[in-house]
Amino acid sequence: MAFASFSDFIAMGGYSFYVWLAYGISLLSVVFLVINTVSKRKKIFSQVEQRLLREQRIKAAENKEGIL
Amino acid sequence: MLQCKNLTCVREERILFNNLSFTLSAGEILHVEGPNGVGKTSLFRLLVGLSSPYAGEINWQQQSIMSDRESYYKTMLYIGHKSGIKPELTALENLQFYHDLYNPKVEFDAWEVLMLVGLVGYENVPTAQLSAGQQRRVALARMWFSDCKLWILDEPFTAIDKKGVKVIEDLLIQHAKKGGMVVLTTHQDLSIPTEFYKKLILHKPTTGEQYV
Amino acid sequence: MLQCKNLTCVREERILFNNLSFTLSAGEILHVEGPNGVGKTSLFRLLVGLSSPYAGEINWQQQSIMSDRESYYKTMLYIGHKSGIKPELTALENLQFYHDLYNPKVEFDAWEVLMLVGLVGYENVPTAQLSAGQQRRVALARMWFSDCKLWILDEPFTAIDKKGVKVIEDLLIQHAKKGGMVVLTTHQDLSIPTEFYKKLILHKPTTGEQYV
Amino acid sequence: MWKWLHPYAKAEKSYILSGKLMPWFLALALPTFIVGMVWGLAFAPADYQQGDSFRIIYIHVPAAMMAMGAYSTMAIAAFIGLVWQIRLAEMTVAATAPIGAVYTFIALFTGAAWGKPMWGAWWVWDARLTSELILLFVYLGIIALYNAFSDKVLAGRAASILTLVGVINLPIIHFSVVWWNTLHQGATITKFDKPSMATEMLIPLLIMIVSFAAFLGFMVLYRFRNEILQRESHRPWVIALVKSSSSNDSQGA
Amino acid sequence: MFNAFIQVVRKELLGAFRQQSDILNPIWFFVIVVTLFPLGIGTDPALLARIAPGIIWVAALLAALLSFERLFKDDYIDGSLEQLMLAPHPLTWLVSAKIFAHWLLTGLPILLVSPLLAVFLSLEVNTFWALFLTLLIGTPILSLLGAIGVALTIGLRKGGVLLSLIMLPLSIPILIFSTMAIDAATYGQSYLGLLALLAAMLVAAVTLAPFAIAASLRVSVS
Amino acid sequence: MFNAFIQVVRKELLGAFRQQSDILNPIWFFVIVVTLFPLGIGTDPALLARIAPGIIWVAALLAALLSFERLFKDDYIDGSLEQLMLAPHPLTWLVSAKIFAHWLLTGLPILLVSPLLAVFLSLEVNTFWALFLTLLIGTPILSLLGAIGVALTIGLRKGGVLLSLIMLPLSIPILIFSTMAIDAATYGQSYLGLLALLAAMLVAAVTLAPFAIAASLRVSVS
Ligand code: HEM
Ligand SMILES: Nc1ncnc2c1ncn2[C@@H]1O[C@H](COP(=O)(O)OP(=O)(O)OP(=O)(O)O)[C@@H](O)[C@H]1O
Ligand SMILES: Nc1ncnc2c1ncn2[C@@H]1O[C@H](COP(=O)(O)OP(=O)(O)OP(=O)(O)O)[C@@H](O)[C@H]1O
Ligand SMILES: [Mg+2]
Ligand SMILES: [Mg+2]
Repeated sequence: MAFASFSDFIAMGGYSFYVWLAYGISLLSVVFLVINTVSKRKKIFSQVEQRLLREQRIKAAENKEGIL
Repeated sequence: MLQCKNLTCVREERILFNNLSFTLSAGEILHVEGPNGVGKTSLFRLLVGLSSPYAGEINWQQQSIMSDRESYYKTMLYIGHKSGIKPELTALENLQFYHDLYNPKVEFDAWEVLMLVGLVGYENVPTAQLSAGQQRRVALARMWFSDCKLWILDEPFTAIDKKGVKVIEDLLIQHAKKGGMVVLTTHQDLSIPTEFYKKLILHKPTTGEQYV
Repeated sequence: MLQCKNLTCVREERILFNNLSFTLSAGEILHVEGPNGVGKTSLFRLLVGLSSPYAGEINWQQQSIMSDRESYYKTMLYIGHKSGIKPELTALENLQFYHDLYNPKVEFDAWEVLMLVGLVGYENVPTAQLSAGQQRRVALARMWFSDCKLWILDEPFTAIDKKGVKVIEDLLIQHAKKGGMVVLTTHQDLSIPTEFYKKLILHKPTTGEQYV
Repeated sequence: MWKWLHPYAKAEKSYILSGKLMPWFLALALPTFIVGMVWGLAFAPADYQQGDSFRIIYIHVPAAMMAMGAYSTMAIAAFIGLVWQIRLAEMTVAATAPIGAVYTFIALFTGAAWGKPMWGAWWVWDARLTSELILLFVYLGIIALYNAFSDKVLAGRAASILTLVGVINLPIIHFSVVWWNTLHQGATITKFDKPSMATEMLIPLLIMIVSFAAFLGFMVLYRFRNEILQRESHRPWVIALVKSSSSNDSQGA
Repeated sequence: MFNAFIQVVRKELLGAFRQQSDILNPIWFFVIVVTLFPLGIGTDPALLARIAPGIIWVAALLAALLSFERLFKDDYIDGSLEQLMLAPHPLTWLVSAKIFAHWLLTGLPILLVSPLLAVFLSLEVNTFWALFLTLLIGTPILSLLGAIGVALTIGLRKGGVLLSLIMLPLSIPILIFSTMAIDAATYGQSYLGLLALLAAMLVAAVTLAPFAIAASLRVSVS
Repeated sequence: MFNAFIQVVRKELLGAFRQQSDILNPIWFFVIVVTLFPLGIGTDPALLARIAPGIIWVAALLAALLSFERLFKDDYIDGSLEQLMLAPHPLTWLVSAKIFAHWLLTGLPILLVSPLLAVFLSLEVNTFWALFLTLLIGTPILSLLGAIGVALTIGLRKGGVLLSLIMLPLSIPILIFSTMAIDAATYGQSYLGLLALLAAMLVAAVTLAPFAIAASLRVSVS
């Protein structure tokens, strides 16, 4: 253990702002990346679902009259 | 009532037509005909006030169209060679915009209209990704929710398939029956019964008329 | 001989057509028909090698068209929705360029050709200042001095007046009689005698074919 | 050499295979991350010159290294994709770029946060910094280009071409920046003389590097699967997958 | 009428957000130009800080310039502009909406990203504030002036460089007043007077430019 | 095949000369940007002379950037590009012709006008020659690299700013080597090595870029 106490650990020898800023932003960007990736997967799924719905709509409209 | 008196159109020092006069009353369809380059599009741009004639005047309800543009545009729908559809927006968004800005008082369901013009299933695709005919349909869809009396359509049937042409013709007849007016050009034969429309045939100016 | 085997076209994860096969031999005209958005333009872009099929192959004289593009392009003329005409150049200059780059071996007189497509008097006007139909004529003029065997024409009659359509149809027949081949789409009825051409009708994929 | 890959050149099989590999990468990335970080932050001794600020190194250097690593992956994949026309390789390019960009951003940001206490400025136009910044631009360009195409097959090919062009360009940038910088002002960063590192500092660094690499692998696989799903979404197996997942959802709810 | 304004702005923003990259693009361009200068000129922080305001302003000008094309050109090509001119609302008003949207998409991002650039170019806090305020007042003027230029050149093919030719001289006064204000801030003097001057120019531009633009459009699209 | 090259160049030049302003435009733009800087930065001659090469190079870069759009975009919109890709000649070759014409229309004018700018910015003779030579070798590289970017973004709506994002990192090495050479000239050192390096890059670009461009076009136009 390089630090005597927990508050020492937080203080980071006077560099706390920079060290925790660096770690914090890094963590945030990784979290952002993960969220982006997972939500992408969900988006693709819902896109496919939407397309299936759309195909149903097309079929329903196929034999109507007076449609351009 | 749309009234043109002694219109003369000059483009780049070339006279396109000279002393053209005609009147269009409620319930009439006017089919402007003529070979390529005779000046149909130029005439239409005069009629909607995008350019101004070399001589002559254009009146809408007895008033020059330039004198009160806004109230003229409230009753006039123009669909030209270029469609005026934003390619990055979907068909739905495009129609919604045209409705809200041009005919906000008409009740309308964009989905319904898109179904009527045969774009079911393409509502949420950016229009850039539609085929030539489908893009044209988005532009023409405005006719389905327009409360304008006067429609000015420059080659509306371009890229539209046969079934589509039939449907549009029916719509035009219906519009005329409700007291609307239509001015259109097309190089195809109209299959509208002849009593419903009259023709205006543009000719190239003869040698004598070429200069005024 | 143009031969398509089991073509499948997918655009944006949507199947347009599936397992399309056909053959075109010398002297034949093929009219590709189908409603808007069925995939005619997409098919043509496959045929000319601008995009590549999801599956299947296209052969010209028993060779894949991609294997030797240049020699294929020596015998192929494509005129698409977009005309490929430079608006700031005159009709004359545009034709001269197309001649020199594409068919340099054909003897040709640009003035003569422009007369044939009805642009006398407009030879030295920048094409931007021509009407829609006149611009289209400049693009189509390439057919008059092309020594290519295979013509691929996507809606050539757009914006062309009736007399013009007739002249072009005659030209197509003549080309076929000389052993040429034509693939074209148009939403208008051809007035070519039916023995001169065959039809390929594209349909929307049925539910079973929608996914591969 | 690519023979072993061939059976998996089909999208569905690649999807399944990468799904099987993913947990292993995660299983490597998470423990190493926790161990490396705790060790580096709390147990490694402070630097005799830089004090505790040097602890930034445990993310800075792995991120910087893996930013390069990601680009190499992309370059190889782009080359394979373009030369042998393998679409899966083009998907790999697209899948990797955002991760590389995030790593590059982390390297830049942590570097800046380190530079402020060490050099007294958040940013100086030093050779290394500049080329890292440009690497970020290159990444962003690739991502933006990929996203701008709506047809993902074309998008993948365009991104691959740009990646390859970037490969030729990156060494040139590297050297040009180094020479340019040394000509003007060689002495800006003398404060940053690399101390030969003590082992108890080095080991957590190595652990962190392994962790970042494993996480890179995990994310690439995840995004790669996304790409496959997107592009194959007209195929029956994807539809079946979607249907089964949505029915699972409705059962769960 | 206010509704029409909203509709037009909404459509513009929608189009831009559809292409997500479109919103970020001006920022990126701006950042890249600003990073080019240290590479071209040298990395001495004192020198950089000295010329930084000038560089940032010129970069803003160029970013605006590059994006002007899209202000009306796309609309002209696809026929939307024609239709806008046929809408039952005053053209000046619709045009103002378009310009406002343009500023939201180009001027605002530049404002938001300027703190970052201040760090890159080692700017003082005081100088930065002056820079920020001048950008805040100046970029809308740029959008308005640029729109006049675009409206005049729209009917011409390849008006792009002609546009810059027309527009740059118009924007020189803004550039000069802004850099004067920033210089004053750097030397600790008051720059309120200069800001007021800029603000007056903004007011004049907002009231007059739409008329000039509408008139130019009527000439260009005919 | 050589004939095809000539034909394409001829057509491009013809189009540009038809719009006479098109030939002058890049020059004007260049001149205006260069004059903006003294306005933005201040008129101290020593300072100006110090940053002049950087400014001129950045201006050249931006002038090139502004004109790239026209390299393929117009052709894409009106369908000429499609037709060019269907010509019975190697696409790399036709593309090279287009780029050569582009350089004639943008790079060359900048070269011609550079003596004037040297006077504006109080450059030494020695420095000027270095500037001239680097521009001579560097601007064709810019045209080639820019063409890659254009070819990649051509099918996209509003690729303009995306293009700059792609292109600027590519052109940074040229900028750096050129300003290094100019600096060396200013301090009386030999800059032949750097010129040779630039020349090597030109050779590499001339041989490789057309392939990248042709491949990109096949992707974009499909
Ligand atoms: C924004 C600023 C910075 C950037 C962009 C940056 C970038 C980089 C890069 C690209 C590497 C190479 C990693 C590799 O070997 O693959 C690196 C390594 C390193 N950086 Fe930074 N750095 C920055 C600031 C700093 C600062 C301020 C320090 C410390 C005072 C620092 C210390 C180190 C160390 C110790 C290494 C490992 C060197 C080695 O083992 O080769 N960096 N950095
Ligand atoms: N650029 C594109 N990107 C994505 N999808 C497209 C694109 N162009 C067309 N499509 C889709 O491909 C389908 C077929 O389009 P295509 O242009 O081939 O039709 P077409 O048969 O030529 O129709 P038309 O008669 O209207 O010209 C359309 O449903 C359209 O949604
Ligand atoms: N922008 C323009 N500038 C100058 N002259 C033009 C312009 N547009 C058209 N013209 C000229 O005006 C004449 C008429 O053009 P117009 O577009 O009105 O014809 P049109 O009857 O609509 O033909 P089409 O059936 O081909 O659409 C043409 O001969 C053309 O030369
Ligand atoms: Mg017309
Ligand atoms: Mg079509």
